[in-house]
Amino acid sequence: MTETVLETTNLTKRFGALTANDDISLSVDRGEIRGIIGPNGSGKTTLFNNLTGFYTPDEGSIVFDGTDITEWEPHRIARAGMARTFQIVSPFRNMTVTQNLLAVEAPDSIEDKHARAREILEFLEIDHIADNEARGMSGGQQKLLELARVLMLDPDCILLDEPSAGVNPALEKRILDHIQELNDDGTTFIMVEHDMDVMRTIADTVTVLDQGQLIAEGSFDEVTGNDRVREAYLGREVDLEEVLG
Amino acid sequence: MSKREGSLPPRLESIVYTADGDGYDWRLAWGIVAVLLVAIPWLGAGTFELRILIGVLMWIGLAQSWNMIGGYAGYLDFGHGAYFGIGAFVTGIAMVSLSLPFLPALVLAGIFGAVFAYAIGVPTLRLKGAYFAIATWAFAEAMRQLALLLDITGGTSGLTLPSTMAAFGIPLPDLPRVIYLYYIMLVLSVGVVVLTYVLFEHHEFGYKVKAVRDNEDAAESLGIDATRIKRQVYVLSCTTAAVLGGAYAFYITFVHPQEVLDSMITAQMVIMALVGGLGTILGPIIGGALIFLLDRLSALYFGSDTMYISLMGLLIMLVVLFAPDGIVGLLTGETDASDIRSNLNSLLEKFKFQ
Amino acid sequence: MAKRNQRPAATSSQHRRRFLQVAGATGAAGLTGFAGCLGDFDEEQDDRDVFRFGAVTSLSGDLRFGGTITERGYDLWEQRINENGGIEIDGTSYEVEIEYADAQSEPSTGADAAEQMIDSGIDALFGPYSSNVTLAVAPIADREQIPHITGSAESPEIWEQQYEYTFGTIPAGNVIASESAGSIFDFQPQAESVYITGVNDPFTSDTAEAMREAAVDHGIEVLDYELFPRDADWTSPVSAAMDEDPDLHFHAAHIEAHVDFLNAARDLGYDPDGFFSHYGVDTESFAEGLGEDAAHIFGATVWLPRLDRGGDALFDSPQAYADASESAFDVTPDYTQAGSTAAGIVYQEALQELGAAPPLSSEQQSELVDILEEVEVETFYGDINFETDGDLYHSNVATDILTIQRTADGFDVVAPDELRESEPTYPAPAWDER
Amino acid sequence: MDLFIQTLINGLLLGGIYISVGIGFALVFGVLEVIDFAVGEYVMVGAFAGSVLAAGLGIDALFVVPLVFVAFYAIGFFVQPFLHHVTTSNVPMPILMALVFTFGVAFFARGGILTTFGPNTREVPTSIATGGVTVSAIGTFPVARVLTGIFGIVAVAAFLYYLYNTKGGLAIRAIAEDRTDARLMGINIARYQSVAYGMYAGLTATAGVFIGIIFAADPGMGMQYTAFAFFMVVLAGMGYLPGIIVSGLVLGVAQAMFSTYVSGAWVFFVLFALVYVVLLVSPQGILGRGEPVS
Repeated sequence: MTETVLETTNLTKRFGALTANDDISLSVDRGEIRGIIGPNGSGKTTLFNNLTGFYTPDEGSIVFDGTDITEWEPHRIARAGMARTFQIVSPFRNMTVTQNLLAVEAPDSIEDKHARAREILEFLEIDHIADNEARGMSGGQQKLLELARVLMLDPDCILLDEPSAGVNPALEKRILDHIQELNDDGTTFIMVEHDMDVMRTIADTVTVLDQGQLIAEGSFDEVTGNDRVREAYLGREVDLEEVLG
Repeated sequence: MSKREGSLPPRLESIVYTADGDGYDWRLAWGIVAVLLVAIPWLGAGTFELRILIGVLMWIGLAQSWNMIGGYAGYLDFGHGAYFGIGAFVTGIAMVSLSLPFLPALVLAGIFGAVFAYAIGVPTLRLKGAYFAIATWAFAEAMRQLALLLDITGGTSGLTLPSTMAAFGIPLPDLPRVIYLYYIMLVLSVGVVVLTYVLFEHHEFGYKVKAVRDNEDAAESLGIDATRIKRQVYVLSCTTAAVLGGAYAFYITFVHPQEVLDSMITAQMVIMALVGGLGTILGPIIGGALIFLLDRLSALYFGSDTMYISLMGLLIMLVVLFAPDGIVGLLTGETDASDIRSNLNSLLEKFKFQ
Repeated sequence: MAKRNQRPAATSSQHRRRFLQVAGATGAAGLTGFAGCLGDFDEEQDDRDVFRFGAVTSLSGDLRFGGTITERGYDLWEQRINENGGIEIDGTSYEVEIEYADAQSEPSTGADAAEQMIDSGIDALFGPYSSNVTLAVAPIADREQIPHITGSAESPEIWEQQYEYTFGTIPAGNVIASESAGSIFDFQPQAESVYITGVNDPFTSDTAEAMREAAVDHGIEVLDYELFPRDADWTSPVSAAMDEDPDLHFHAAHIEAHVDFLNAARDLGYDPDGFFSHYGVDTESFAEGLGEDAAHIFGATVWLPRLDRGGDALFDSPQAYADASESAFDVTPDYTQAGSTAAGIVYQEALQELGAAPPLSSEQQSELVDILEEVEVETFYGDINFETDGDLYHSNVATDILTIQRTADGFDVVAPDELRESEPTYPAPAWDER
Repeated sequence: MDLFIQTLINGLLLGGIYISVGIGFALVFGVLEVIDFAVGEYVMVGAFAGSVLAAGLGIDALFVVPLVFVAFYAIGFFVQPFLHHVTTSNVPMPILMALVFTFGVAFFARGGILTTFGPNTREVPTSIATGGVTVSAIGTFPVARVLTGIFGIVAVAAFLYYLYNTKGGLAIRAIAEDRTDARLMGINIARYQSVAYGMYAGLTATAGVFIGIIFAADPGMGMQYTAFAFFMVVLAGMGYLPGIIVSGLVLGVAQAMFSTYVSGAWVFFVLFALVYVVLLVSPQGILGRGEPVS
């Protein structure tokens, strides 16, 4: 049985003459891992910003868990259960890992934030650096910290902006395993990712954006076989996997 | 390290160190400080010493109050002094025009400060960085000009407050007035410091504030209502400044716009918090005490030479250049000799014009 | 997972070192501070053979200009009396010693300074320049029962508060302004209208108000009365005044704003029959600021060097005082400086009458105040006698108020009649005819 | 003579004074991202330099203007590396730190002048720039103010020419755009930042000479010019240099008109309130051309 957790209708965002998101309608099922791909500047991050309230769309609507959240502010959307990370890691530099987690406005259902934080750090296997200051940590550890912070929200749906970028392969695998594990427990993921291997292994469905428009949607193999997608990436017909994979 | 450990007799050690044998028990140090502060009027301190201590306490409180918005929240409030002045005037007006005793007047000052801060904070906090700094500064200057023009503030004449303890609000034994003023300032200043410590260092609220300072977008994405947090910090810090201003009015008994709304008041708060160490609990305490004592005592003892103004300037420059974490940074070892050396080297780099 | 509150050994040693450093440094800073505070404390009530005075003046901040004039006045008294061997009590001479503190033009610093000096065991206080600081110091003098004479504060607010231990040698500014303004209204041909501007500051706003009241009393039409902020640009007020074409223009300001105002008036060619400001017209700073254009401006003073007044033990005439000032500071004294020196002479007389050797006990200090209340001293500055009740309580009311007019190289007394040195040049010539 | 026109003249000339102070400040703000609290103190020290040099050399203060410019250019050139060090240091709020540093500079300058020259005002001697020129049926133009206004406008023009028509100007604009990119392009940013700050210091001190001629040199005069420099930049739109002319004139004329036709006493209150409201309503300045609020 599938249930729609997130649905956008005719979502449009313009910056002056540029239409960064153009009439995007998409729907994500609960428990899905949705990949979003597209060349640079195709509107992926803008879409994230629209979904999480950092931008207010010019047209269209966003419904999350049956509620219209189009005009909501970011913090309200986060509290409603849709969380995100950023392309550039953004830990709170002058705090310890634990404090980073405690800062999160966790839902009321979490009674003991300290216990929850400990649990998450143990789950992500970074409890040994719980009292380290974020600014001294490696990029990979910071990525994990971001994921940990997001989990404090106990979200239904997590939007990840390039979770594996700049991370060594071992750590990348760890992150992906954690994502998989969380997904098995019912968390929905929407991921922007450039690494096509990652997409192939993890994504249930892939949505392709180009110049602000949704140009294809389907399984990884379906979309990479799509002519329009190839064109979008390279402007001519080549084997996408060969180039990017 | 082990040497030092062994140098204490075991009994003392059990008092000085925490139960798990690891690290110092800070509570002991603070306990001693607290007892000393309470006992000082009875340990031979005269009126002058108490006055100086009142000044020290007040400036620690003010520096800490600025530190909330400026240090912890990272908003350069250059109009903070306005709330000090507003608090002083509200207290003065309540005592003179409404004939209220000091205590209710002080409460009124706090309430008024809070309401005013909210009204100003809502539009002003939408600005960031230098824009916020200049806007708050313009606001504070406007307040000073306004106070010079209104009748209720006494205009250019200022207000003269009742100068006996009879106006305090509750009957008190007959002790020198300065002792009461000392305790009033002690309670308020320690209150501000403790409040800051609890809220900003030991409470989720503080983590949220720092989160908003370090990365507002990330904070928002984690459910933190940044706008609300900023307003809360602003109102809190402005209210404490207003309350301290109210106490100051009762202390000095003469309130004048050119003094309590002087832009130098804000400047001094900023310098103190910065020299001590921004966004730390100890910074404003050390910075406030040190800068106030340097400034006041040099004015009193070397008063006939204005050179000390330049030396203050030099001190500020040196701290910014070589110890940007402030004195706290030096004390905690965060800034050490090698940092200063590398700062010096990097400074010399900047002189390579070719 | 590791227990959070247990730190690894390395951190703990750092932790401890940090504690010691912080504790040590805080303690050291505190102790240094206290040592500083207590430095003078122990000297209190020692046997000594000098009279010790504390002087609170503004050597920095907005009021530093007047503050240093005050300092010179007190200094000159100290210098001269010590050259004469000091104050003679029962056949022994005691030198005097004045300590200064910078009030930074701020009441709280001034108050701390006063308290510090009283704590250090001074016999009496010299007052600060300006009413702001005086209003913070006077209650302390009352509470600590220390005699306090100010040689320069002119604001009427001080006297309205009726502080028991505070006295002033200079008449209140509103009294000076009002009397002097009145004498200008009597010049022929009589003025029919006046335009009054001023700076919206404590002392100057009182002066402006006094000018307006004087005009109303004399039946002169006040075309406009307006106050401006301290750093205002004066071209617009001048243009507005020109438009009204008054017979006289009165301007209530300190020297800087007065010079700015007259510069603007000259540049724009504003020519009423006379300009008047009560304060500062007799100072060198005013003359230097305006150069030749200072001529014909009316002002007021209560004292000047060539006045034919008696003298006292230290200075046998106003001119002798001026000569002493010239040789000590290379400065021609104005009435603020003279008034400050006169404050010293009043102390000297009162101390001799008291007849107590230093240091003074607190009973003797209170007695000194009783003597000051009654005192009538003749000085180079003029007669000094403090009012004992009403709105001018403890202000000197014995001094004559003189209206002056600047000339090409100085100024002449033009009123009152009995002290007049020359007829006023009235109406004054236009700027371009000078 | 018409009061309205004369008030307008007064306001425009007052605006000229503000422009002469605001232009350098706007430059360092725009290019170096330094909010210089010492701006008013450069005016003050410049006025004293003018006074001392003119009196010492026995010449008209107008003739020492080049000397003052060169001297303060040199001073500024060697102050900037300190600021550069602070703004690029690894502290949480480098811009704030730089601001506090300039605070220290301001204290240092004020204390130094006070100690050296005492509290008195000093005349900046001139025999050329005195009096006023009356143009019949229009109004009177005070000579010193006219010269100051011309100086201000010429300074803006010269700055703009330098920025847009010379290699040095290109380098400075590149630095303003992005410091790191500029370095990658091979620009010696230390040198050109120093050039920019030196020009600012020289120009502002020179404005001080003119202001000293109009009024006098006074150790306490700095703060009000700091305030006005801030206002100018806010109204002009931060980082938008040509806006300085407009904002200076608006500020001057508004002040004069308000003073004459509404209330003298309330004029500063209204100015400060105006700056506050402009920031809230249109943080990019009255022309809307400043840098966006980031």
